[in-house]
Amino acid sequence: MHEWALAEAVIASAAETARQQKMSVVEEIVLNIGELQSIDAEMFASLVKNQLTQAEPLLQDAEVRVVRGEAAFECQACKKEFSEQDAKVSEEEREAIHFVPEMAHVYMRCPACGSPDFSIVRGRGVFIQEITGQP
Amino acid sequence: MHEWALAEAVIASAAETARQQKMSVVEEIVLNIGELQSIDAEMFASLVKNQLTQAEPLLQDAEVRVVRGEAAFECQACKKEFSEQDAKVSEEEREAIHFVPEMAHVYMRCPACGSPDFSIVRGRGVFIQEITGQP
Amino acid sequence: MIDPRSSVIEKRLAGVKRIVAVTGWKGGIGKSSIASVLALLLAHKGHRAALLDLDFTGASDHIILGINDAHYTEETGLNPPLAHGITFMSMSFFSQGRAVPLRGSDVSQAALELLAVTQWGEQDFLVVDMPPGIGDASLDMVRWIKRAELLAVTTPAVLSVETLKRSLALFERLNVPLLGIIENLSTAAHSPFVSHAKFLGSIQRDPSLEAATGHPEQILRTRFAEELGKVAAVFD
Amino acid sequence: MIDPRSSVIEKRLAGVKRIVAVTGWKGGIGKSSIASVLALLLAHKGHRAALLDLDFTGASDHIILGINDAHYTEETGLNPPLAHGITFMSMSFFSQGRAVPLRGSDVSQAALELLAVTQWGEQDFLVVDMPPGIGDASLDMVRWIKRAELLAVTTPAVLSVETLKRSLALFERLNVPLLGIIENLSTAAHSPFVSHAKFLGSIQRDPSLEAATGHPEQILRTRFAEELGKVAAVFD
Ligand SMILES: Nc1ncnc2c1ncn2[C@@H]1O[C@H](COP(=O)(O)OP(=O)(O)O)[C@@H](O)[C@H]1O
Ligand SMILES: Nc1ncnc2c1ncn2[C@@H]1O[C@H](COP(=O)(O)OP(=O)(O)O)[C@@H](O)[C@H]1O
Ligand SMILES: [Mg+2]
Ligand SMILES: [Mg+2]
Ligand SMILES: [Mg+2]
Ligand SMILES: [Mg+2]
Ligand code: NI
Ligand code: NI
Ligand SMILES: [Zn+2]
Ligand SMILES: [Zn+2]
Repeated sequence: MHEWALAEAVIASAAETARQQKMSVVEEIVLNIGELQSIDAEMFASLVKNQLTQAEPLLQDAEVRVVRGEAAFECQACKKEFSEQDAKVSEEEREAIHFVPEMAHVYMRCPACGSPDFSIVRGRGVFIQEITGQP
Repeated sequence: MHEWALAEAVIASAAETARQQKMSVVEEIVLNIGELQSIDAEMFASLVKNQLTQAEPLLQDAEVRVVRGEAAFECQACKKEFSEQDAKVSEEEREAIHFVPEMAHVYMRCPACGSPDFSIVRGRGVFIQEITGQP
Repeated sequence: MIDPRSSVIEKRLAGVKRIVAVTGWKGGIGKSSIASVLALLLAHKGHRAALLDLDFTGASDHIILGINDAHYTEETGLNPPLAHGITFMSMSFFSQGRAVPLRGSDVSQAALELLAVTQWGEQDFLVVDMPPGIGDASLDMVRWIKRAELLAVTTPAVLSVETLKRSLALFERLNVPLLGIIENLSTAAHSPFVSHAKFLGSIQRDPSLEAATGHPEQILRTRFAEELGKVAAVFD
Repeated sequence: MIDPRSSVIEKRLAGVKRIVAVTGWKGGIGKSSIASVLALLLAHKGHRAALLDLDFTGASDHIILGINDAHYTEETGLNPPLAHGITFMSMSFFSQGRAVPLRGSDVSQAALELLAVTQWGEQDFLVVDMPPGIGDASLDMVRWIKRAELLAVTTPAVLSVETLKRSLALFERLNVPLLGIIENLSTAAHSPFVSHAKFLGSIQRDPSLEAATGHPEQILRTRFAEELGKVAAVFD
């Protein structure tokens, strides 16, 4: 559950953003959870909710909604686009990618040309997709 | 006039693209000339036109149009966005940037925080903005 | 889409009293050896010492210190293992001895991830081992680890001296504080930096260091460690 | 928006017979010294030799070869100057002795620009001096300079050997041909690569190299050049 640390980042970042946007109360936080990092979306949402109860008043009553982001890769060598399904990684390798998604470059290869030189176009990890609230 | 080499790249790339898009004749090539590199747009267009006359039939009769791209930078350290006008560079420095626009990181600084760690958001150098033709 | 990770970095480092970035911007001048052995010496003196190997594509601190079996644990983040008294984090934990081919933008992403999830706890020192060059990791350090102080390494060789000169000028303009300069692989002909106001001391070429690689107890008995220990007096 | 530059790289290199990328992926093992002096030796033997310093943030070939006054000219592209018989291109021509702080993505852009506009002409050899690590420049080389052959440098030190091992495995999978392996800074205790099928030879630590830095005529009289010359017989 190292996800706790990322949930804490979400809270800190949401509070920062809400203050920048001069909200007095945050109503909803929509999270985008990238597939590559294999984070359980339900579990992550509840981690964020738990931390919210102890957060400042600004955030305390926010709903947390989760959208899953499919992972997509593009090879810089041959321009092939590919998805997670195209990559075969073992359990242990998946764990490394869980902690540091860039380890994909160590364990995954472009299915067309074998290069590790692809970019992670989408679905890397945890993002805040949207914050809504009242001024 | 090292621009000749870039004009040659434009021709090669336009031919490649036209073939990929299965055009039999190219009617117009729109170039985007980024301000940072200080390339004279008229001059560059005529360099491209001159090379077109010797190019393959596919390209020979294409019109060349030029759009100037304003340069824009964003500081990675403090997030400030700034433009070329904000930067003071000498003639000699400008020449280095003319040949290798990334030399901007050697000679320019974020006007807000002094960092060389900005990204060149737009207006770096020569791009093909559009190619139109007949199938 | 907002990336939340940078918002939590300061909090992760809140329990760390001093952050020392070992650099010199040239390769092969002893940055990793000095960073690793400095952490070892600080731990031996009774300080709480942590070490972060930020040279992701050329990680070597785990080899120098012989950290093979230690492993992070997962709790409210990643807890770096305590190895030979040092709280240690490195990309080597995740790469299983394979090459780590990362473009600079991936280095940034991976660094941000580690900084966001690593729970360093209370530390007197966090020593950061920097890669050569002025690339993504160097620039990210200035951006994210604002409290870092530079411990600059040079050798007497012209190539190292030239690199240090041009780089120090840049980092001074960026207001990154210079803690001091160490001359490593010293010879009779010293580098001009021995007369620099921030010069801390010299370390000779020590042929016994190579055989001690991977064996911390043995490293501590080398002349390298002895000489570095004198330089490290600056931390007492 | 289409970036036209990569379409012309092959044409720019069309007059070059062989492209040799000097690497080893570790810093400070002598890559730049070997690349620079190899170009010098090839030129001296009557080959048409070119040298490209691709270590943009740590350029050093111009210091090794003492190339201060030479300057490119602008014609139908950039014509690299001929310095000491070598057709030479480096970021140092553009940076006026200042630090070059580039993120990896900028390194890629700058490399692409140089490759698109440099008119190498007819050359028997283009020696490419690579930066340490497996970052943008290494990966771009595989992508853009498809004909490059690797000349891998190692030292007997564990850290260098480990780096070479993991990196060679990766580049073999990428089908980049390995021209050979050179052991530099050799000691009595050799690296395991001396028994590798592609091993080309050893170069001792030569204390006279430092004083010769910047003076090509003097470099050619060093033991370093003599030993590298024997290795370079592979090019005859
Ligand atoms: N004072 C020294 N005496 C002997 N060998 C040294 C000394 N300092 C460093 N080395 C050796 O030099 C090589 C490069 O050192 P390293 O710490 O990896 O440098 P960097 O991190 O700057 O690339 C290693 O093999 C290391 O063991
Ligand atoms: N065989 C050798 N004998 C003595 N000094 C050497 C030898 N090879 C390299 N050097 C020195 O070692 C340092 C690092 O060499 P360099 O060519 O810059 O390595 P790299 O390009 O791999 O970082 C330089 O000061 C160089 O003069
Ligand atoms: Mg990537
Ligand atoms: Mg940039
Ligand atoms: Mg190192
Ligand atoms: Mg070098
Ligand atoms: Ni987890
Ligand atoms: Ni020009
Ligand atoms: Zn591919
Ligand atoms: Zn700024």
